Amino acid sequence: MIHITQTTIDNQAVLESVQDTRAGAVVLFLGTTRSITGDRETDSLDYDCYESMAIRKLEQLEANARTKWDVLDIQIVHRLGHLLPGEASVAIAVSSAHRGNAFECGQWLIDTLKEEVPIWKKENWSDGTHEWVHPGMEDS
Amino acid sequence: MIHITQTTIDNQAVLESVQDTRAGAVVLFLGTTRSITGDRETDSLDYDCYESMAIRKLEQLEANARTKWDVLDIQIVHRLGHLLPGEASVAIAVSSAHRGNAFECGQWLIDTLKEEVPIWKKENWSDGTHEWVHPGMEDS
Amino acid sequence: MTLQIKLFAVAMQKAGSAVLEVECPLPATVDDVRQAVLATCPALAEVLPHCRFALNDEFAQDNAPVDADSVVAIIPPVSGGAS
Amino acid sequence: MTLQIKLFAVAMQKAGSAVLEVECPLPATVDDVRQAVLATCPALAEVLPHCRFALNDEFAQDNAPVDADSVVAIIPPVSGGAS
Repeated sequence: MIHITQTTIDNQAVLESVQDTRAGAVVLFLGTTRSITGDRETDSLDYDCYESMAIRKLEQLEANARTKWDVLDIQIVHRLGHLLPGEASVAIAVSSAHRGNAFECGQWLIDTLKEEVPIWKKENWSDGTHEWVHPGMEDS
Repeated sequence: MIHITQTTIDNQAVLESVQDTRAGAVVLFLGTTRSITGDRETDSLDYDCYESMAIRKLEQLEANARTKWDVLDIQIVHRLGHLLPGEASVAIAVSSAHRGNAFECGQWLIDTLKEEVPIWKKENWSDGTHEWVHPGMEDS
Repeated sequence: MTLQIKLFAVAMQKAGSAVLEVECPLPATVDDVRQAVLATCPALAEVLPHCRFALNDEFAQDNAPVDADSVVAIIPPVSGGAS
Repeated sequence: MTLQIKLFAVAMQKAGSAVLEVECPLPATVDDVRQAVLATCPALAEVLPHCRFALNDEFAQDNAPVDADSVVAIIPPVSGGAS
């Protein structure tokens, strides 16, 4: 299942959502807000989203992952809006009978999510400046 | 940090224990009790341990992982005693600035733990038989 | 034909709006729309080469046809997921 | 010299005890102790070839020296961690 939410991600609920009596392994990935990047300090982040397309791409992501790996269940939750340092913006949980599939599938999901799902992050730096983050576009 | 416990593993506490303001990624691995393995059903599991050596090997495992990957924190919790299907026997959490390290380190930790840490599992099958599990020794 | 183009993140910031209206004769391709966007909103010149276009919630190639019903969006490089 | 050898899991099950006492003249190596274990407890013959020995909480090679203070344990293939 996939979810887009404006509120705090409930890690335990994400873990429980992929429980399966046939599962020997669960891998949970959390993408968390760094307060320090290099020598700059982050006060907060704002996440924006093209929601109809993001949901479509997340659903494709889950479906593709299930064809690539023999996994039991997948849960992807992406948070939007205003986040403070330490808070999770994304949680991905994968359950499988054997752990190799859960690790590989989880890593592929977050790698691909970060290329294909239209969600954007604005850094609100502690010096009062704001900056949309666009990988590969740092010079613009 | 490493812990050996006789009680339920608190996933949220494990996740919180590796939180770091410099972390952009947290990977949590849970090893869970399957109720079905092939066509056999498990009623419960019992974990036994050579505790002084297990603690030593777990500490070495954490120290080695920290030399191999640039990670911020590592938490390994292994449960012993009597477990029911669905319960986690082991939790490994790794936080890092970037996600690749957290995934690789987490997978190496569980792979190596399963070879080097003297903890053993006894399957209590639903047909009333019991069997110590020793990989590579199925014919004995 | 007037197209309503959705903008996000840095593209929205540069254009000063979440929607950009551009005039573009149909039939047209994504590349035709890209040129029309540049002509209408020069403030996007710097960022547009880094952006993909989406038609109806799916990434579209430059030669994909745009019609009167197409939902068109400009998709800057994404940065969701992990920090 | 009487050595007290710790047994776990299937080794404990086969021997029917968590500790096995074996007589072994010192100086001895791990391999000497392994032979003494087999002589003392034939029930371990099937599983012992699959087991490692530990001395003082660390895996030991067959040629490692065993002395009177050594804590000796037989370590069957481990199965902790994930199910």
